[in-house]
Amino acid sequence: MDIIYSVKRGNLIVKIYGEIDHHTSETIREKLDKEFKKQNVKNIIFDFSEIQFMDSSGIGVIMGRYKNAKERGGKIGVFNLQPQVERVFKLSGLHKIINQYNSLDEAISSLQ
Amino acid sequence: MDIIYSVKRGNLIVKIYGEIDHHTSETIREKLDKEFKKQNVKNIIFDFSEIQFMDSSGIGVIMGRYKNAKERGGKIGVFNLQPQVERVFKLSGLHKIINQYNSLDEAISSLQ
Amino acid sequence: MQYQNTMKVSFISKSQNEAFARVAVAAFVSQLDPTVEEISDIKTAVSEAVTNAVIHGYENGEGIINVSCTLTNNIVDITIEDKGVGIEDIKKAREPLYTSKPELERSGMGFTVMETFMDEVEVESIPGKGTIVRMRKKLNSLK
Amino acid sequence: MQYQNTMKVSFISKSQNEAFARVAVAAFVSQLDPTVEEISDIKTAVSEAVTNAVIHGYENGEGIINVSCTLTNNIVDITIEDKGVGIEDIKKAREPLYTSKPELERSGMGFTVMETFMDEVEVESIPGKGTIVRMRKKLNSLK
Ligand SMILES: Nc1ncnc2c1ncn2[C@@H]1O[C@H](COP(=O)(O)OP(=O)(O)O)[C@@H](O)[C@H]1O
Ligand SMILES: Nc1ncnc2c1ncn2[C@@H]1O[C@H](COP(=O)(O)OP(=O)(O)O)[C@@H](O)[C@H]1O
Repeated sequence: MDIIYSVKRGNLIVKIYGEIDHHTSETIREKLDKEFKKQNVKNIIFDFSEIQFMDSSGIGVIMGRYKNAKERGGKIGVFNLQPQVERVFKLSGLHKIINQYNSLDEAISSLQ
Repeated sequence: MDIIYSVKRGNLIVKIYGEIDHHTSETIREKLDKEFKKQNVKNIIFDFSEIQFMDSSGIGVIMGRYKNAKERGGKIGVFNLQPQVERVFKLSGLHKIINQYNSLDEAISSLQ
Repeated sequence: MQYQNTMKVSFISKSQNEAFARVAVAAFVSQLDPTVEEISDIKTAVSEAVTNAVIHGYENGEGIINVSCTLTNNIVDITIEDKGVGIEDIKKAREPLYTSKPELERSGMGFTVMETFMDEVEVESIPGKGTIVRMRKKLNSLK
Repeated sequence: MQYQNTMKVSFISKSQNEAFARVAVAAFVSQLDPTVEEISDIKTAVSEAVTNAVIHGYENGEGIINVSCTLTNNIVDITIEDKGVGIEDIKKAREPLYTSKPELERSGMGFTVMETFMDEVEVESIPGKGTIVRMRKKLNSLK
């Protein structure tokens, strides 16, 4: 599991490589919170292109980051959901509070 | 596991998709012998591009086809071995009696 | 004619083994030539049940988790068993969003995922003795 | 500090389960971040031992095969056990090219593959009772 960060116009962009389950979510959470603290950003945008698997532990991770972003008046955006992740997203109701986009550009301009 | 056959200048070209182990080798053997019987060919050329895994059951399959081809005065050629298959080939000594090529064209012209 | 096959796998309740468990079940089921979607549904459901055994059953301590999978024609039956703390109120546990561990950022959606992705989910539990989750899915991609 | 993890898997001696067994072991070992070559060596060795249990141990009939895998830091220990016919002469069985089933186009290279791809291979067998193959490989790709 690897994470690559970048910052663009007040957004922390997070690209995770690997699977999100209970085991990996502990590391993801820790690393992400450290990075979010360090950066002067409001929003977090998740690039899901390289996530082929996510279970409900991933829902917990996203909800937790949603709260952190909210404290700074920010939001969470996600893009490029693969089919299995999309299904978990739908059934969890996450799609009602987290904005879903087709590309990074769309996410950045919509979250302004 | 899928097999695709073609015939070129007296060679039966066999491309196997999948893994060669004891389980799949029984089907491979059966289908291949049927095709070899049907076709007016001497040599059998195996295209290994799509085989990521082969164990010693595969050695048995190739040795058996070597005998069949020999009865018609033919030979066996193989090309595009992937690393794991290459290692099994080497340790089995198969590379001493079976000609290995880099491409189908090379196999066809060398086996003439 | 009836096709039948069965396997059992046992492992320590380490979070590393969650990925192992779902891949092992997927590898076993793949002999029935399921669709990509069917396999990923099964992997997700197994991941949820095994994670529950690790986090809730053994409360992140050490114990043994048993997973079995039986194929009968196109029916996949899976059980996930722990000998951990058990569940007092199964009905409440199965409610969407209910979790006894919100401090661990659990979403309370594990059972909902299992129920959505499998055809049947049965939970048997004795407090102090452990929990068995039985799940069934019929594959429509018949061989 | 010592990292330790262990799993056991049991299944019916069907040839379909050869692929399952090697994928399950590979999935378990992959938590140590082995190289592609190390993983494929292990898969190949497991495939040989499980195939032997199916073909020779149970002579293509039904029986149970037990596979276990233990990780201790970067050491992988694997056992493959059957309760089949056993081996009379282990020394002869391990010779390259020796096979008792040439009519099935066996190459007699199974043990040679195991010995080449693993660091240690031990065979314990009692005729009429069964066979245990113990294999060890040290991963050089330490985490
Ligand atoms: N194997 C188990 N052992 C003990 N308790 C369990 C087990 N599985 C589930 N539970 C209980 O059921 C609740 C709901 O489970 P679930 O829907 O998977 O959500 P979550 O895992 O996010 O809490 C858990 O919070 C826990 O209290
Ligand atoms: N699990 C087993 N039970 C009984 N006999 C076995 C077992 N494994 C190996 N053997 C014997 O050892 C011989 C050599 O095995 P191997 O080197 O794997 O070659 P092959 O499987 O091609 O025959 C087999 O032909 C068989 O007689």
